[in-house]
Amino acid sequence: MANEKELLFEARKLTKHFGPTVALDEVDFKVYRGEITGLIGENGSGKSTITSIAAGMQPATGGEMFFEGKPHRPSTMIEGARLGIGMIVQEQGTVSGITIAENIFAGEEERFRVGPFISRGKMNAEAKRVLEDIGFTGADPSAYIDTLDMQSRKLVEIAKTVYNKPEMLVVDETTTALSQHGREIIYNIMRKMKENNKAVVFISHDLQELIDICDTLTVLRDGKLITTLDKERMDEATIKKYMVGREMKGDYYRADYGTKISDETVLKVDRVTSGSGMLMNFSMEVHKGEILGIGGLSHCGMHELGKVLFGEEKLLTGSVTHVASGDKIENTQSAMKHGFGYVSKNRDTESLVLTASIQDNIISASYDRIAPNFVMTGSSVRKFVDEQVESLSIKCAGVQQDVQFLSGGNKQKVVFGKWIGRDCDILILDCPTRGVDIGVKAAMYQLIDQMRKDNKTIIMISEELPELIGMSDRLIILKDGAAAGEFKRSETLDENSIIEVMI
Amino acid sequence: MKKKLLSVLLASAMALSMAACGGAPAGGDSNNGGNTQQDSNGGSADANVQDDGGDASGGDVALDGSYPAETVKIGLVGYDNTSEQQMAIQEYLDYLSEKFNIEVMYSENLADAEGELNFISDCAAAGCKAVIGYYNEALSEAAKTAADYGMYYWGGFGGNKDEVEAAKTTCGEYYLGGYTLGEADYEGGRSLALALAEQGCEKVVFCSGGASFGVTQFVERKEGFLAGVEEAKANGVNMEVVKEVEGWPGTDSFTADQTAVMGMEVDAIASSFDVAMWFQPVMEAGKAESVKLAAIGEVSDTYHDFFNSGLVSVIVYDNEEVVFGNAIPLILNAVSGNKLVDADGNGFQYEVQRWTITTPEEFNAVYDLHDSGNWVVTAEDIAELLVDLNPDANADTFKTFYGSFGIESVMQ
Amino acid sequence: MSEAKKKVTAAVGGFGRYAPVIGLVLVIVVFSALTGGGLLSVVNLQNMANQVIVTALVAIGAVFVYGVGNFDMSLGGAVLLSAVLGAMAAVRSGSIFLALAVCLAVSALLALIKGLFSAYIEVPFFIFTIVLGSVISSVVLVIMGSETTVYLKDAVKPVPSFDFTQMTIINVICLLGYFAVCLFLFNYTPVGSKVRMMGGNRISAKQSGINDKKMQVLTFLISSVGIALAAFILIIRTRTIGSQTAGSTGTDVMIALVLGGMPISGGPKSKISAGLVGALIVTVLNSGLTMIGLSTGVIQIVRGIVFIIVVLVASFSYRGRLLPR
Amino acid sequence: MKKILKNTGMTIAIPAIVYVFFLVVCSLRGVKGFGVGDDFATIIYTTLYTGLIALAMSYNLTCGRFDFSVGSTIVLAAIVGGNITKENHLSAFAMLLVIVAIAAVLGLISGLAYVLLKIPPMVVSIGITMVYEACGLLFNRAKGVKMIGNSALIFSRPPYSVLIVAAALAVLIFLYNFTKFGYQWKMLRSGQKIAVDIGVNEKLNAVLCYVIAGVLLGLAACMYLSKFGTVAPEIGLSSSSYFMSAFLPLFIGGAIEKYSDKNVGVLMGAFAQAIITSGFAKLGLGSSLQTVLNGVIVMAFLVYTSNSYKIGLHRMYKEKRSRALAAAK
Repeated sequence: MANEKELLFEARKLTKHFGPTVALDEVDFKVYRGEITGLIGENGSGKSTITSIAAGMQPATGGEMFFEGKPHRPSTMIEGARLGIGMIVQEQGTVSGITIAENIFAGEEERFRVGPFISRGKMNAEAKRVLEDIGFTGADPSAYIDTLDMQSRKLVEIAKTVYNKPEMLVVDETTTALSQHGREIIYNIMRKMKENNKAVVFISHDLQELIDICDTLTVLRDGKLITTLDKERMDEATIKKYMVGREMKGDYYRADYGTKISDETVLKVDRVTSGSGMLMNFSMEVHKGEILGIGGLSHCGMHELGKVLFGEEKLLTGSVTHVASGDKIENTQSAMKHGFGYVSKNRDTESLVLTASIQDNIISASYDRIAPNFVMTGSSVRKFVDEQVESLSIKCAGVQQDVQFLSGGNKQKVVFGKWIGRDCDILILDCPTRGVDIGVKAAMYQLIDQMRKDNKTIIMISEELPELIGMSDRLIILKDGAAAGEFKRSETLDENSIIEVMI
Repeated sequence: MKKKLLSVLLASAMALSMAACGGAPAGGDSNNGGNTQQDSNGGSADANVQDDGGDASGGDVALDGSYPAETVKIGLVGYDNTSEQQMAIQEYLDYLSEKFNIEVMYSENLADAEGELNFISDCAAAGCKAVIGYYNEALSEAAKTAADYGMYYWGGFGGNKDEVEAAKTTCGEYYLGGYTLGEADYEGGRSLALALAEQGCEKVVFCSGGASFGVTQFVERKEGFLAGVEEAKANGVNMEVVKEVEGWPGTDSFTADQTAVMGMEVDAIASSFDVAMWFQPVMEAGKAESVKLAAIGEVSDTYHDFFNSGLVSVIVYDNEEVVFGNAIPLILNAVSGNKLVDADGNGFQYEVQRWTITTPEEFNAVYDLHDSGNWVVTAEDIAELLVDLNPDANADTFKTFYGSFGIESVMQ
Repeated sequence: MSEAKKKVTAAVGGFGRYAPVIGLVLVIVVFSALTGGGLLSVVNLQNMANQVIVTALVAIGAVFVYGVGNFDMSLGGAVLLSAVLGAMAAVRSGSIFLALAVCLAVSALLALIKGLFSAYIEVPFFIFTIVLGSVISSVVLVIMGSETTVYLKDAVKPVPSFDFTQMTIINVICLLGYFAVCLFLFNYTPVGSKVRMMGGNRISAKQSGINDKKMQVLTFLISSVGIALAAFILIIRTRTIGSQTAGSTGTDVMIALVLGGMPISGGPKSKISAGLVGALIVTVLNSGLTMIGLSTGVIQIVRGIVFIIVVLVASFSYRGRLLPR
Repeated sequence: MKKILKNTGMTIAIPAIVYVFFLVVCSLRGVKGFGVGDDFATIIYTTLYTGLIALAMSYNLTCGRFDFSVGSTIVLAAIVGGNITKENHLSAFAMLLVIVAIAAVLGLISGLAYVLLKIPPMVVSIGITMVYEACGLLFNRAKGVKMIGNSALIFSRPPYSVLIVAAALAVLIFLYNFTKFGYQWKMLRSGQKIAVDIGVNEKLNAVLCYVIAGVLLGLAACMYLSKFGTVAPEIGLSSSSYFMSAFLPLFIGGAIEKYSDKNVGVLMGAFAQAIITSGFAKLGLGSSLQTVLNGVIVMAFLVYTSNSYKIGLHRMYKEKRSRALAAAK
C-alpha cells in the first residue's frame, strides 16, 4: 500500500563500466519525496556507484537519470549540489589549515559579501547556526579545523552538506566511522529531511540501523538491483537472503573442506596496539600452510593489522614474532628477510608505481634474487619477468609498458607477480580481489588455493564475506579493534552467523 | 635496449673525435692562416708630429676599416659586462673597429679561471687571432692556453713580473706582452690614498668590494690603499681608516655598514670600485660638503656632475685608450707578421701612466674630449705605430708613445 | 583516464624519450649551419670536449640524486668546496694524487651530510640545498681567509702540469670511465631500478623492501664521485682555484638535466643518458651562441626560451588535472 | 580579551627575543648603540625591504610554487621604470605607479607561463628568470639605471617607506582575510584536490598570486632604487641572491600565522632577520661568517617546521598506549 509519494529521482537502465568490470548493470532505481530509501549490498555491488553518479562525482556509461522530472546529468559535485543532491562520503572531505566556518562555506563565500568585504563575522555567526542546526555545539566556528578530531571533522562536513538544503541527501556508509553521538545527529537530520518532504538515500552495512530508519530498502548484488523491500518485509533474515543469494558455485572458491591444518605456528601476534586505526591489545597465531581469513567492517582495524604484520605500522604495545627464527618483525626489511609478502588494499598508491614499467614493478621486490652478485643482467631480468607474465597471463603490450595503462585486473596480477616471483612463504593479502572483474577473481582464487597447496601461509584480509567463507581455513572477525569471533572452515558456515558477530 | 645502445654510441663518437684531433693543434699554427705579408704600397709615411687628435695624415691607407685585408677577430676576456670601465673599453674598441678591419668578441661575466680558459678556447673556435686579457684569474695559464690554440695573448697580469717571464717561456712568440703600472691594482689603491692625504682627509672609510671574497684585483687595491695610508701617516698627515665596508650594494650587511658610516664623523669615503652608490645616502645625510668621495673609476657621465659639484674629489683613472687600447697596435703588428719585440726577441712589458684626477678641470678636459666624439689616442695615432703603415715604427716608438700619456699631456 | 587520452600520452611519452637526442642533433645542425661549419671544426670539437667535462661529470652523478626525487641545488657548492680543499692539499704536498683523494673525501663527506638531512631529518630537501649552497660558499671564504686564491704554481714541489693532449686524454678517461660506471650501475644493477621506483612512488618502493634511507645516501655518494672528478679536473686544468670557482655549475647542471630529458621530480622516466646528452646540448648551445658573436643578453634570452620549450616537450607525458607543485 | 593579548604576545615574541639577545651580547662585548639611532633606521629599512620580498614569495611558496624570478623581476622593473621616470621627469608617486605596474605585468607573464604551460613552477621560473635578466641587460645597453640625486627617490626614508609597506600590508590583510581570493588561497594551500573538486578555479588563483607578488616586488624595487639610486643588471641567474634573505621571514611567518595574520607574521620574521643582520654587523662579524650563521639559523627553523607535526603525533601515540595498557590490565 505504498502511498503515492511524489517521485523525486529516477534512474533508468543506469550502467557503468570501469574498463572490463561492470559496476552497474542497467539498474532502475526510484527515490520518492518524504521517504528514507535504504541501499544495501556487499562491497562492489554498485551501491556507491549509483549515488556518486547521481551526485555528479563520476559520469555514467549508459542509461538516463531524471531529477524532479527533468533529465539529470551533473558533471561535477557542485553542479549536483546546486541541482539539489547533497552527498556525505566516507573519506575525509574537510581541508586542514583553515577554520571550521571556512570549511563549511568553502566555495560559497559570495553569500557573505558586504560591499567589497566578505564579512568573517557574518560567516562565523551563520556557521554557528548551521552547527547548532544539526546539534553539534561543541566547536567554535572560528577555530582551525585541525583542532577537531576525526569524528567532529566529519560532522562539520555533514553540516556543510545540510546547509546547502539539498532536495535529496545521500549518506554513504558515514555512520560506521562515527560514535553513537555522531550517529544520533545523522538520524535526526534524516528524520527532519523526511518531515520536510525531502528524500534521503541511506547506505549502510548495519542492518539494524537500516531497519529502524528506512521506509524502503533496495538490495543490490554484483551491479544488479535484486529487490526493493518495504517497511513490513524488512527483517534481517530476508535482507541477508537477498544479499547473499549467490549460489556457492563449486569451482569458484576452494572446493575442499576438512583439510587438516598443521598446528605448527608460523607467526605469533602478541597484545599488539597499532599507532593508527582501532587495533588494541590484539593477539593471534597463524599456523603453517593455512589460509587465515580476517573480516569485519572497513574501520574495524583489520587493514592496520595487515600493515602491522608486514612491519609497516608503528607498534605502541606488543610484538609480532616470526616463530621459526624467533625474531621480532620491526620493519619491512626484516619482514621480507623472513619471507613475508604484502599486497596492500590501495593498490595504485601503495603496491604499484603506476608510471614505471611492468618489468620494473615485478622485479622491485626481488633484487636480491635476480642479482645475487649485484650484477643484474638483462636476460636474468627478462627470464624472471616473463615467467610471471606467462604464469599469471597478464594481458599487456610488452614488459616495458607502463603499469598505468593496464586494466585493474592486470594491475593486480602484476602485484601478485611481484610477490610470487619472490617466492614468499607468508603472504599478507589485503582485499586482493577489490575492484577486479569476476573472471580475474576466479583466477585469483585458483592462484591463492594453489599457493596454499605449495605449503605457503596466507593471511587474507577482506571486506567480502563470501570470499572469506569460500577461501579460508580459519576466519577471525574483528570489531572495533578487537577479535569478535573465530570460525572454522565448514560447508555449513554462512554469512548470517558471521554478520551477527561483525555488526 | 635501443636507448642505451644509442647513448654508448654517442659517447664513443665524441671520444673518437676528441682523440683524433687531440694531437693536432699543439705544434704548428696551421689554422691561423699564417701571416699574410701585407706589403704596404711603398712610400713611407712622413713621421707626423706627435699632435693628438690630428687629422688622418698618417700613411696613405684610408682608415675606413679596409686594413688589414682579412678581418682580425679578437677576444676580450671581461669580468663584468656592466662595469663602467669595461663599457668604456667596449666603446673605444667599437670606434677602432670602424677604423680598422677588426671584430671584437666579449666574454660573458666570468667568475673563475675555468670560465676564462673556456672563453679563450671559444675564441679559438670562433677563429680569433688574439686574446686581450683585460680580466685575468688564471695568470700565465691563460696565455699558455691561448698559445696552445695558436692565438696571440695580450696581458700584463697586473704588472706581476715573474708571471710575465713565465708567459714568455710557455708561449714564446704568442705572448705580445702587456702594460705595467708597477703593481697595477696595488698602485691604484696607493695613489687613491695619497691623493686623499694631499686634500687633508684624515678619517677615511674604504670600500674593499670583492677583497673579502678573494677576488685578486680588489685584494691588491686594498693592500695598496692601506700602504698609501701608512705612507701618508709617515709624512705627517694622521690619516686612518675608520671603517672598512665589505661586499657589494644590495646585501643587508652593506646597507647596515653604509648607515653606520653615515652616523660617523668621516672626511672621505674611498672605494676600490665605483662610488656611485654613496651619492644618494651622502646627499640624504646632508653631508655633501663635509664628505669627499674618491674611487678607482671612470671619466663618465655618472661622475661628471658630482665631480664638478665637488662631492667627488679624486678619481684614479686608467684611461681605457692608453692602458688597454695599446693592445690593438701590438695585435695588428703581430698578425701582419712584424711583431714588436724587445731586445731578447720576446713580447715585452711597458710602462703606462695611471691618471689621478683631482680637479674638475682635469676631469672636464677628458670628459669633453670624449663627449665631442674624439679620443685621446686616435686611430691615426695607432696607424703610426703599425709597421705596415709606418715602416720605422718599432717597439721603442710604441713604448715612448704610450708611456708619454699622463693627465698633463691631455690638458695641452 | 579515457582510452583515447591514454593512447595519446603513451605516444607522446614514447616520443618524449627520444626528444633529447633529437634535440642534440638539432642543436648541432642549426649551429654548424649558423657558424658555417665552425662549430664542428677540429678546434671547436676539442674545445667543447674540455668544456663539457665539468658539467657532464656532475650531471651524470646528479641523475641518481634527481632520480629518487631529491632536487639538489648545492652541486656547485660541492664542486667548489672539493676543488678548494683539493687545491690546498696539492699546494701543501705537491702531489696531485693527494689532491684527488682530498676531493673524493670532501665530496663524500658532503654527500653524507646531505643524506643525513634528507633521509633521517626529513627537511624540504630543495630549500635545504639552496641554503646549503650559500653556506658552503661562505665557509670556503672563511677557510681561504687571506689566501683568497690557491695557485698550484706556489706548491711545495712543482705539481706536474699537463699539456693540451694529455689534458684531453685525462678528460676522456674520466668522463667515459665515470659514464660507463654509472651506465652499468643504472641499467645493469638493482640500483637504477630502485632509483626509478623510489622517484615514482616512495611508499610503494618502501613496501617492496627498498630501504629508502640507505638508497638516498647511496645516490649522494655516487654523485659525489662525479663531483670529486669534476673538482679534480678543474684543479689540474686551470691550476687556479678561487672562491668563485664553479659558480655557475649548479644551474648549468640543472639546465643540462632538463635538456637531457630528465623529469624534474625524478621517477621511472629518469635516464642516465640525460646527464651526458644534456651536458652536450648545453655545451654546444653555449659554444654555438658565443661563436655567432651574439651579445651576452641575447645569448641568455635564447637559452631561456630553448630551456622552456624543451621542458614543455618533455612534460607532455604527465598532464594532471591539478597544477603541478 | 585574554586571547588577543596572547596572540599579540606570541606575534611579537620572536623579534623581541632576538632583539633582547643581541642587546645582551652587544653590551657584554662592550659594543654600544645597538639598535639605536642610525642602526634602527637600517633595521626598519631592511625589515620593510626584505619583508616585501618575503611577502611576495610567501603567496607562492606555501602553495608549493617556488619562484626563482623574484630577483630578476625587481631588477627589470627598477631598470625599465627608473629610466622611464628619468626621461620624462616623473614625480615620485608617478615613478611608484610605473614601476609597480611593470612589475605586476612581469608577475602576470610568469603566472600565465606557469598556468598555461603546466610545467612545475620551479622549472618554468628558471626559464623566466633567464629571459627577464637578459631583458634587464639589453634595456639601456647594459647601463641599468642611474638616477642618483633624482627627486623621485624618496621611498627608502621612513615616512614614505613605512607608508607604502603599511598600505601594502593593509591591502594584503584585506585580500587574505576578507576576499574570495583569500579564502580560496587558504583552501588551495593544503587541500588542492578537495578545493578543485569543489569548483575553486585554481588557475585564476595562481595567476593572481603571481600578480600580487609582482606588485610587492615593484614596491621593493622602488625602495631599493631609492636607497642606492642605481641598479645594475644581473646576469647568469645571479639575481637569486635577492631572495636569499627571505627564507627566515617566511618560516617565522609560517610559525606565527596561527597567532595573528600570515602577512604580519612574515613582516615580524623580516624584522627579526633585520635585527640579526644589524646585530652581526655591530659585533663586527665578517660578511662570510654572517652568511654561514644566517644559513644555520634558517636550517634550524627548516628542521623545526618540517618536524613539528611529530610532536602532536607523539602525544597521540603516548595517550593511545596508556589507554591500551590500562585496557590490558
